[in-house]
Amino acid sequence: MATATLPVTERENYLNKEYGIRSWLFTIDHKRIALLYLLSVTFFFFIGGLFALLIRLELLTPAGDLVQADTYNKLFTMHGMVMVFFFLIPVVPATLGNFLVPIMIGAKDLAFPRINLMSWYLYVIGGILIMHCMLTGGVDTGWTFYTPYSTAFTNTKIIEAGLAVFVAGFSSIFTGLNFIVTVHRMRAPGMTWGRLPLFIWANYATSIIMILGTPVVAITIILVAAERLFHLGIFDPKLGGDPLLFQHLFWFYSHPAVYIMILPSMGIISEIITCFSRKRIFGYKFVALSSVAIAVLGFLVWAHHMFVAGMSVYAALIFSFLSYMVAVPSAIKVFNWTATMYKGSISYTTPMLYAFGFLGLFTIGGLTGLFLASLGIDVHVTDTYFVVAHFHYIMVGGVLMGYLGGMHFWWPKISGRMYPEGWGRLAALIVFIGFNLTFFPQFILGYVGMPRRYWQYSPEFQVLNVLSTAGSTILGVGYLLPMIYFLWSMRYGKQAPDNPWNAAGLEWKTSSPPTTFNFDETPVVDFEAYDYENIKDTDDDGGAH
Amino acid sequence: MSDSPAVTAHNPELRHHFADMAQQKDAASLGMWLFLVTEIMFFGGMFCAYLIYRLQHFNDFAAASQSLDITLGAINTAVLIGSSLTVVLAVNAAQRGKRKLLVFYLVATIVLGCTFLGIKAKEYTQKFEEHHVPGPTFHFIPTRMAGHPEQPPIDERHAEMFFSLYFVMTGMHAVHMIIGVGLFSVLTFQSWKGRYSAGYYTPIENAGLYWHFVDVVWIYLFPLLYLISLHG
Amino acid sequence: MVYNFPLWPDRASAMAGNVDALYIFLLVVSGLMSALIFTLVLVFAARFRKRPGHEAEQIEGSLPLELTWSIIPMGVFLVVFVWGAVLYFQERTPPQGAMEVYVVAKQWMWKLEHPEGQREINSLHVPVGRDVKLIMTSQDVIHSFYVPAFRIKQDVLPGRYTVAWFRATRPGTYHLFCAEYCGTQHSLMGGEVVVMEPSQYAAWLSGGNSGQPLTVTGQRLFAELGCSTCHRSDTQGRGPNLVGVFGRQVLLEDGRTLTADENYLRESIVSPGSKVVSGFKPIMPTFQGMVSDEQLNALVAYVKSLSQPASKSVAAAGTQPQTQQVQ
Amino acid sequence: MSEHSTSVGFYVMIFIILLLLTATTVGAAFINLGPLNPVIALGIATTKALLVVLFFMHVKGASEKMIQVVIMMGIFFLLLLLGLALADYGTRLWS
Ligand code: HEA
Ligand code: HEA
Ligand code: HEC
Ligand code: CUA
Ligand SMILES: [Cu+2]
Repeated sequence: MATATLPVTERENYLNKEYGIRSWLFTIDHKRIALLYLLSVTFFFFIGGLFALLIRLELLTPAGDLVQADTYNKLFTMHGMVMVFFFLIPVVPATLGNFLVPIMIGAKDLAFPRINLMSWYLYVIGGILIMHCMLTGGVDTGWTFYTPYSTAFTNTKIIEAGLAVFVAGFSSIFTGLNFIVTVHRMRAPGMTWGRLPLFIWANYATSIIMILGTPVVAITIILVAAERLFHLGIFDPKLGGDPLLFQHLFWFYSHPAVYIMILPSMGIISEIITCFSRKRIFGYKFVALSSVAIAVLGFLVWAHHMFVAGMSVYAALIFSFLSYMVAVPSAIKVFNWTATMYKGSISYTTPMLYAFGFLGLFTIGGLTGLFLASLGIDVHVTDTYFVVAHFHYIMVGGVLMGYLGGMHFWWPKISGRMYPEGWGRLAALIVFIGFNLTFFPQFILGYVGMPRRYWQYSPEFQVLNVLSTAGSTILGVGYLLPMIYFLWSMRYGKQAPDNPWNAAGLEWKTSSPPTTFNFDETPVVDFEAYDYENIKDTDDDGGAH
Repeated sequence: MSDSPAVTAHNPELRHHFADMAQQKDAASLGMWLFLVTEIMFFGGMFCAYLIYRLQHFNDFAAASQSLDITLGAINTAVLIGSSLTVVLAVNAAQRGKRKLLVFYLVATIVLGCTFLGIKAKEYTQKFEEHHVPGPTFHFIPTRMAGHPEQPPIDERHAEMFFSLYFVMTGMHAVHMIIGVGLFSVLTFQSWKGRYSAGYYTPIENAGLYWHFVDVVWIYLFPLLYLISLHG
Repeated sequence: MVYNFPLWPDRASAMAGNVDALYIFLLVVSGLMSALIFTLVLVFAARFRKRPGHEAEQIEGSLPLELTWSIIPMGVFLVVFVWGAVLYFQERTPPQGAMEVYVVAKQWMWKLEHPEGQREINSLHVPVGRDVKLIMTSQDVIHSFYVPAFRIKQDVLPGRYTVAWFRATRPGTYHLFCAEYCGTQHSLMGGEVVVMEPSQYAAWLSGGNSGQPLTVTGQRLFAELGCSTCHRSDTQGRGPNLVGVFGRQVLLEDGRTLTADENYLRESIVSPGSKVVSGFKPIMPTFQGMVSDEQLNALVAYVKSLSQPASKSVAAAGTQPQTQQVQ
Repeated sequence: MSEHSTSVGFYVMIFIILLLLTATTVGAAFINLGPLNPVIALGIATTKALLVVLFFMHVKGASEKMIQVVIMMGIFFLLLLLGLALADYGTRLWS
């Protein structure tokens, strides 16, 4: 860490308390573990992004001229696997969540600090496995591992990749477990459930999904491995099994997993919008409980990924209907965020720009989810680029925007330094433009009929693909910028005050960066969440010019 | 020292980030229960597969199930229930600060756990000799065909599937037992050294919860795999 | 639209228009919804921007508003759900009397067989205006039969049949894609569907290297494999009379009733023990591994033909006496 | 909070009930009751599981509500997995 060489403040804080590699690798301080996660997650983001760029480069022309078919298949598989399991699932909970959950509720640490560290090591072991797997041949099944292709046909490294996902899965189970116990048992005096910041509610709901869903995918992976290694007939029809059962078990986790990704980002958005509108959140209870509702209802809709897979049409009806029900709490959130801005006092800081981006892109991604949930439409667009566009709109446009917004918002707290506001706004703009250019054409591509996971495609799809590839390079630049200026700011950034945004929330009541045990003395909470009525705003926007 | 009353404020086992021992204990027990919930879902995936395939291939599953040894299964159930008793008595001894009794019950649990695993190993060997282990050597002739000539012919693949699930389910259960035995070995050692007292015995209690859970899983596995298909 | 730069897929089947209609409805609804939200966000951001002398006004929330924006979307969702479900049932229920094409998918090609016996690889010729039912199975992994211009897609699974149908409305040549990832050459596992005027189609049928009709192959197999020793067209056989089974409700030994569809016939041959017909002894041997997927298709086609009204089915008429001969 | 030194005798009693139930379920399995066999077997298993959870795992009495909520949550989601998966398999043959 660059900050290690340059004490940010005279006061002792979690960054300058101890130095040396051991003080990081064996730390049980949740804030340091959050930074360890930050490093490793960012690493995997760039790996995944590199694969994405290669995918887009290959798709520049209809012919498969850049890489071999096998290579292409491995590229999108590894892209999906790295992005989902090693980036998007841990990204918010394990970094910002880890850093903020204890501070926001006024605790000294998570309930099980050593388990927290173990989670990170599990993640790293999983990461090493997946890297090893990639370097020695990779996997070509798609991130969904569908049987019987994965168990009986491909000759790539399924077992190793499965093991990597399995191990990373346990990392996220333990994170979730830690969060739930912490929220239940470690709240500061006065921090009632009705006063919890919405970021906490969101992480709490996420944790529920993590502990209930992840074990199912873990056992599914074991069954796949057993079938592959010992020819135990469980999913392979040649051995008497039913491949659809695999899909049921896989999506039982992997659909709720998409809410693992989005919920924490939604939490971030609630924090940012309130802060930069200087307002209490509109409908606190509804926003808080809709997180929990999404977590629970999210378990009821998994088979909407299987509408044409050959399952019963009656079950398809049920799952389609329930998919619409889970969209309602998302709608509630969107409307409440919008209403929060009404009669606010809105400043256009970088985090707020990302929040705007989130609102727009998540809405589009969510609304196209409604297309997919509609049985009649899904038959045509499933397994086309329409689906690819849908989930990138939510996962990149939604989750990633939220995450970047959060990183900017809490960077002063994490590093004790301000990021350069001008550059921040510029990067946000570039990301927004690049993103839309990359993924909007894919909606059209999908409806016109270009299937996904295609190495070569029909020439009439080229124009839209070229647009998409062009967009992805812009997007790449947009993502590199924050990387650079965050690093830069650690050394040269303006020193951050304790509360640069005049924000509510306990995390702003401690020093920047916080001390090892977060607070000098346990805070007593006697105010509601987002108490902006009673916080004076200055004209100074933190680092904004 | 083992009999000293619960000291809350300055107990050496109190970790820095908790206010008091009560909070620490509550956190640990909630954490353990949440972990058990993940275990429910973990086994749940296999139960789901078993349930669905049994409904689909009822006859084949019934025929295959009848080749299991109910006597051994029943003995093992009793052994496991016995070990649950010794565990709960161990926790009880710890609560009352009885170090030697605690060690005794922990050792008893380990012994019973190993007995279970031994009997399981015997069953596995039998299956192996009968060629009931899925794979290229698999071969299955339903035993009851003799008495009931009217029985439909068995689809061997589905019988094999029964054994696949049998091995995966009991295998995962056995893995949990092995982990449990390992855990108790460490705890026995620590108890012997006098680490646990009436004021602090959370690890014993949590390991006990884990063990009981593994017992409950078997309580379901036994009838599902061995018993319910006798008249299929 | 620029040549070779389509923004909308061809609309060449009876379903396509219906799917497009719902799609456009959804586009309009979500367009309005996004417009509403984007406008509100932008207007609020501009009107209530931070400036000297302007202060935020705290508002707690409002139950009526919350209810409004939960219930209205729910209502819209319900409409979309019902509409989509109706479409789906149309897409999933092949009409009676459709022309039946058997499809066998394998890495990485489509093998298609017409009722008249024409076989094709990676291309499918069909007449315009005729219902076509696809009875599909795979020899290896999961594939998916996708014709964008018809708006149909159905995964093709090993070990069982899945069914799709369409009625082409415009002559032309359309893409056939494999839409479920199936390995290295997934993206090359495509072909074309050629929709022809009925007269052209008839010419094409008579022109090509036509094989035997499926039902005839099936009939031959039925005799060769010894099915006919048990399944006779009277009530004297050890197995049930197969005339008329297809599409009928079958009562099983364990009390369940189900409709005999293609999958049921297939399972009855491959795994006869799993669904035993009430009143019969479970003595039918399994033919698992003894017949290929194509032969299975032929057997199924033949058994089905036994249930068609004699006038409609070429094969059935000639079959009945022959089954009797075997007795 | 958990000052519940339940007596050794009580545990032994639960243990004996569990053994008896095991014997019952084995016995019941040998009587042909048709579709009732699985129902009885699972009923007894659930009784046994309840005994273990309530008395050996001290969910009854000593624990607070939260633990019970957690357990119910686990069971609920397990049933959800089984139930909705069955919704597919149970209705596949309708048509
Ligand atoms: C973070 C990730 C994320 C999130 C949050 C979602 C959210 C949703 N998803 Fe998505 N989805 C994915 C990630 C995600 N999805 C991925 C990765 C895949 C593909 C996996 C693969 O195959 O590889 C996928 C695939 C997928 C499919 C399967 C497509 C197919 O393969 O055939 C379906 C089908 O129903 C679907 C539906 C939905 C719905 C209904 C929502 C809803 O939750 C959305 C709710 C939100 C809104 C609806 C917007 C806000 C609401 C309003 C503004 C209200 C006003 C609106 C009206 C009144 C109309 N998704
Ligand atoms: C969290 C999830 C996530 C994220 C963030 C992304 C990000 C991106 N994805 Fe991905 N994507 C998935 C999840 C995600 N994706 C999944 C699950 C699939 C399905 C896989 C499957 O089918 O199995 C998929 C599939 C997928 C496809 C379809 C492939 C196919 O079906 O054939 C495409 C094609 O355009 C694509 C593109 C992109 C692009 C351009 C980005 C961009 O947003 C990426 C931008 C990032 C960068 C450009 C990195 C910037 C870095 C540099 C510029 C530096 C270079 C590198 C180093 C220094 C090491 N993705
Ligand atoms: C040894 C006698 C025997 C032979 C040979 C035999 N079957 Fe059968 N088949 C039966 C009996 C008995 C039943 C009814 C019990 C059952 O469903 O298993 C039956 C049932 C069926 C059914 C379900 C009929 C219904 O009414 O639902 C079909 C279809 C069928 N057989 C097709 C075939 C085909 C095709 C072959 C040859 C490849 C064949 N059978 C060979 C005895 C036989
Ligand atoms: Cu066949 Cu993809
Ligand atoms: Cu989903």
